[in-house]
Amino acid sequence: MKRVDVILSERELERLIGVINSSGAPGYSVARHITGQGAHGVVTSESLEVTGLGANVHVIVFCEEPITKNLCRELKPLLNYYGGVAFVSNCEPV
Amino acid sequence: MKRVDVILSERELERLIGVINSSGAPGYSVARHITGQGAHGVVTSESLEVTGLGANVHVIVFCEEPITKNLCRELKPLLNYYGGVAFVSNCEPV
Amino acid sequence: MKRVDVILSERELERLIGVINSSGAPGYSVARHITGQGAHGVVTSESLEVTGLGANVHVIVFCEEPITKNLCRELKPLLNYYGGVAFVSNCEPV
Amino acid sequence: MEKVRPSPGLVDTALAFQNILTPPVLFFFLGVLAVLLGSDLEIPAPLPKLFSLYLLLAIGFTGGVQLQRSGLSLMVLMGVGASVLMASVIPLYSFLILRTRLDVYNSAAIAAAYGSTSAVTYITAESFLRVLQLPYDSFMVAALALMESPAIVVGLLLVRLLAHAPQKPGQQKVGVGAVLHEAFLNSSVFLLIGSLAIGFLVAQQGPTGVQKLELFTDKLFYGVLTFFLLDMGLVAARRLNELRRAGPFLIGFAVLMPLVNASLAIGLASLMGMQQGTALLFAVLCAGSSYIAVPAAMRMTVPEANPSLYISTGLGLTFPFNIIVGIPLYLQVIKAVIPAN
Amino acid sequence: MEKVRPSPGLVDTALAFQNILTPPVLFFFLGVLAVLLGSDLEIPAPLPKLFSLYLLLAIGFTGGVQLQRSGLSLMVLMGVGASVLMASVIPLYSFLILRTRLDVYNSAAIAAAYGSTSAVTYITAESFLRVLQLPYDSFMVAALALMESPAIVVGLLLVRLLAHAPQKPGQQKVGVGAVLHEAFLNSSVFLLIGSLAIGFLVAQQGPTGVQKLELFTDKLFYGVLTFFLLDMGLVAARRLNELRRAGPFLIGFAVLMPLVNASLAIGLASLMGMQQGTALLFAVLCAGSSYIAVPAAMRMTVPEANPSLYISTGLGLTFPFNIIVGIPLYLQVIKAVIPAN
Amino acid sequence: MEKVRPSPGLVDTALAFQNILTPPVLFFFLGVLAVLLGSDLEIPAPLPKLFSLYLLLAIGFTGGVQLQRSGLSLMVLMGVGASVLMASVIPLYSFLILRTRLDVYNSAAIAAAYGSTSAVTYITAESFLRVLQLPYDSFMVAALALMESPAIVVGLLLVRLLAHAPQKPGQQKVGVGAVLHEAFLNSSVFLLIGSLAIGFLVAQQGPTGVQKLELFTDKLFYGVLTFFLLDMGLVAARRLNELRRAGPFLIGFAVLMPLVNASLAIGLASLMGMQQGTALLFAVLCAGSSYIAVPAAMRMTVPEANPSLYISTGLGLTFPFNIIVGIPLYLQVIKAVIPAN
Ligand SMILES: Nc1ncnc2c1ncn2[C@@H]1O[C@H](COP(=O)(O)O)[C@@H](O)[C@H]1O
Ligand SMILES: Nc1ncnc2c1ncn2[C@@H]1O[C@H](COP(=O)(O)O)[C@@H](O)[C@H]1O
Ligand SMILES: Nc1ncnc2c1ncn2[C@@H]1O[C@H](COP(=O)(O)O)[C@@H](O)[C@H]1O
Ligand code: NA
Ligand code: NA
Ligand code: NA
Repeated sequence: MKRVDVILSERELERLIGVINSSGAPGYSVARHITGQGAHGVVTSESLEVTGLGANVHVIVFCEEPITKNLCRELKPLLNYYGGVAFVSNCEPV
Repeated sequence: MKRVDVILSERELERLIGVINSSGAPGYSVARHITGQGAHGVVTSESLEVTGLGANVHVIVFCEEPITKNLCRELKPLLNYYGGVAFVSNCEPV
Repeated sequence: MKRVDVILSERELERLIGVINSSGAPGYSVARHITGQGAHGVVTSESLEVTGLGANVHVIVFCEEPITKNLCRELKPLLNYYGGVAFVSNCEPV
Repeated sequence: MEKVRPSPGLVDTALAFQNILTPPVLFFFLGVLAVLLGSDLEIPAPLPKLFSLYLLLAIGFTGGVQLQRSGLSLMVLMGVGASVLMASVIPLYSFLILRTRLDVYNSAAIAAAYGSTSAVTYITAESFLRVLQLPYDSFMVAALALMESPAIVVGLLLVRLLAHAPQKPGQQKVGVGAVLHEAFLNSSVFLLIGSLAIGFLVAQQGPTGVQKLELFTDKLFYGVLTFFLLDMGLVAARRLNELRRAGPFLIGFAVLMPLVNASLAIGLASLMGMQQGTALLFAVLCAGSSYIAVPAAMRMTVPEANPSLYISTGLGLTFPFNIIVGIPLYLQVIKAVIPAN
Repeated sequence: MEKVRPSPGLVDTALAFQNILTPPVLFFFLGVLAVLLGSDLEIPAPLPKLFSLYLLLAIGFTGGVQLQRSGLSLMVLMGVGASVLMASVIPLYSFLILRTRLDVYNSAAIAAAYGSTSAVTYITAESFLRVLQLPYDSFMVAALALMESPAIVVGLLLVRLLAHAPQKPGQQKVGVGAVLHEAFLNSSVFLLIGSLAIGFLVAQQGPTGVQKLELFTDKLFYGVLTFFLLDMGLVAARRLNELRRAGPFLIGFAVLMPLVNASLAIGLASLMGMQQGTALLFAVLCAGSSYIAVPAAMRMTVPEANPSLYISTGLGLTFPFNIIVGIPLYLQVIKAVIPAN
Repeated sequence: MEKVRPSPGLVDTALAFQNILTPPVLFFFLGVLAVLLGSDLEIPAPLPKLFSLYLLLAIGFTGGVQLQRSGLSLMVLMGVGASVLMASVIPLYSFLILRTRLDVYNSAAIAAAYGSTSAVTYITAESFLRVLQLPYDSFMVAALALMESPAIVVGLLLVRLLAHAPQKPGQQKVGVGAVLHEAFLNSSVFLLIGSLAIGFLVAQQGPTGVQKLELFTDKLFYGVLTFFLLDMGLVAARRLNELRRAGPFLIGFAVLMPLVNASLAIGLASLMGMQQGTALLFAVLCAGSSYIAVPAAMRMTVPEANPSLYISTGLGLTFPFNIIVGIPLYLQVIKAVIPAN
């Protein structure tokens, strides 16, 4: 099994969920109010809450290897355009 | 070292912590207000907050291999009965 | 690529971010309001909110292997003094 | 309120509109509209929790104060007793109806939800009565707290007695104790009963303590209710999709059941000699479906049941139905059946 | 208010101090100070959201009630029309100025932000008028809602027509529909318009509903605004660092632009015969820069633009400038130009 | 309030009950009960933070307004000076007592906590005085802010001078500057002092600004305090378990120390000629133990100390003791010692 971690702006969450669903993944989990720093600067929750931009979200998807492939293919352009990062690692179901 | 990620409904958190403690794990961490989708449908935080069912929690346990075994043995029936997912991966202490 | 997970008290977050920045990591993400249990006892969010101590944070850093080395070297004394845990695992960019 | 009524029909419509055109109900519609139009309006957690804690504390406290003033009369006991009775009987006949289409687990869970009641519906009815300046006994809030538990217990018994499924591998037996604990000590019931007791105690000390807190419980009440109903509109509308999947049987059940339960309640109220306002509260208590304490308890007792069924019917359909159509409708019937005093 | 004015100069200073020394503005300073001194004071999420939802609901509702009372007069239509016009014109000349130094993307995004307006600045100006007991038309709140959309649309058109960059690999075309959806249905605009409509409807039913909600919308207003401005002080001060990086051109733009826009607005107001209070609201609407709806829409339309530029200028500089210097200054000019009635 | 007192004993009991049977204290009990019975009642974060921000802002503002009205008299300076003195002296003798059983680190941390004070206890005492309609000087709120810092500084000095432990590998030296920063700029102290200064400034401008904010700071105060004490009941009760582990020595310390400190304070107050109400506030300031600013600073200065010790004693025992037994008890002693004026 694979585990995909995606971190990007909350604004793009709906778009990301669309990509996850169309990849055939059996599920996903979302943590909100994530702050951080990356290529596009610092994200702090307070200021963005007021501006309506929202903070980041951290989305985790556990899925089989082939689905990971689909997911990554669709994910890349999203991350390139809007920013954010995603990484894949190995895991085993209990 | 192993890392166990468990995601299930907040309602079952106390039961899960009981299982973790009895497995001999040296600790755990809990993130609340996790939303997501899985075999039992979509979990959104707003509606569940009102119904008193709570959203999901994401629990992480770092522990030695043998303890993982104990943990997984007890975890399986919990997940089967109440829903939720759990995965194990490798890691190293810093 | 490596993934470093650090969990410690929110009070030490600024210090940790200092360490991450000086290690040369390209970014990091922070989840707040993490509760849990470890060598220093149980951390519940409610009581600490009032005492001003804050709950825990979970910080994730994705970075290249050599940077992980820097990071871990600086992280260890921090964790020894103030408590908290950190683990390293492997991952691939999408 | 006009003294000369040109025709009953006209007045009835006015009454219906009078509830719909109050700020709380209009903001409920606004919430529904936001979801239907795809606006990103949301009341982020834990703000809805703040509102519901406030509302429970306020109605509990006010009810306790009034209970102390009116004393524990026979009327009080009868009103509360009738509510507990209805909370035990409604699940039984609901179960029989539901079993014609659904399995034991889902039938029991939905039946329990309809046996208990909806705090927000009750509060909306109460604020409607205040706007109309129709007197009522605010001790009925005690019934609001006491209806959760019997419904949960009956739901539990139905499952225990009637479900013969072989235990699934790994299934964990949930003790009756744990369920009763949930039934009596879940946060909503606990806060309501606690605030009621505190209102009672404080009122016994004299008017100072009551007055000081009333600035908080009275003045803000309508505004917080308005905000809360805005959120409930968002929540209910998000459930509409799931409702479609529930099918016509459940949709019919969610609309007809409150009518049946309210009719029974109005009959009982008339027999017991309740005044009009109190009768409306009683009808609303019986017509409502719980989406707070009962679902939590059912999730524990009957994980086999599908939460989206028992939550969606109550929250997505019965709740809006009671708020919009039910409250003014029941009051019209009550005005026809029970003489004003 | 004193009748005998010793000297115009003295009075003007008093007026300026009168705004600065109100609790909301002083708490704004306290927030700025907290960041500058490194205090860990913060208003954790989602509390600022609670305050802003409350303020939008309250001004929307109050505006709707007043609109119903005053009726949809020519004055109302002209005031709202002028606001929409300014929201379309300001981005055009702002864009021309910004293009001398910045690329198309950033110029369009910043221009759109200055075309729209700042709700908090508007609310602070309104509460300033209340303290001075200067009459104003509260229907201007409708303009507050209606200025977001034209600015967003103009910003979008500017990018579509003038950006000839080759599409980046993987770039996703955002439909005009999605942007318009964001422009008209984002939560702030939606809640404001919805509350306005509800205020209008409730006021038509008579005074009862209005009075019941006014306990909530009136009594708490000033306190919630105070809390919100404390938070805005924290937020604005955290943006100061980024501003330094923005360079002198943008800093100058962020201070001069509100002066230009307010001057134009005061001229228009004088031509249209607005009363003094309403003219101030109109000037403030034009002088403000949006950091709520526009940034969200721009992030969607022009991800190429740097959010820290358009948010920092509006939030870190134009907003405090308007609150502290702008509001009393514009009012002085208005008092010189428009006769009191 | 009755004029004819049948017997002193009776009155005393009545006084004690009068505090216990106020809504805030009763809701504190309800919170404790919820934890003991295992109810899942909780006030989710960040709502307690909202309540405490509000309470600090409100008492700071009110205190500032009163300070402006009464002027900076000798009485004010003496009252504040005595508080700062006590905050420096209490940690010294507390440390000596604690060192008989605990190491330097834990002794210093607990001593510092008892040198400082508990804002909620102070607020509860103030609201008790309001119910009794006993006059008091609300400038004592300045002392509330100023007692945190000396206690932290003394705690820091004790560790620096008396702890000779070899530095642990990897230990990081925390600068005195960082600790002083924490002592003077932590969010509670900062907000309190800031609100005090703003109250002072606004009151100088005349009554309008004060009146507008008082709708918010006065009317809601009692209700928010009630909610906050409900939460404090939950929090304190959760600490009870840890207390058991702390052992009888610390339990005795947590109950006897407030009595000793309050006695000293009442003696001083009598010497200084404070009026009864002010003397109660002073006694409560000295009797309280900080669980807000001091723990945060101690965690930074002395990570070797066990936070559960210094938080649990203050929050789990001294705080409830002061609220329930202390406040009415101190007032009785004061009434015996200081003549009413
Ligand atoms: N190397 C990294 N490790 C962990 N999180 C990251 C990293 N880079 C970016 N992020 C997260 O992803 C968000 C968006 O990234 P970016 O678009 O690169 O600014 C940041 O605000 C961080 O929360
Ligand atoms: N494949 C998955 N990847 C990530 N999270 C999942 C996955 N499946 C389920 N979850 C999470 O676990 C929760 C409960 O799962 P379930 O009981 O399968 O509905 C979901 O609401 C998700 O938050
Ligand atoms: N074995 C573990 N697995 C997951 N989280 C842990 C573990 N040990 C400690 N933690 C987290 O790190 C925090 C601080 O750890 P400690 O200083 O060991 O008490 C705890 O409150 C937990 O949230
Ligand atoms: Na019912
Ligand atoms: Na503008
Ligand atoms: Na003290």
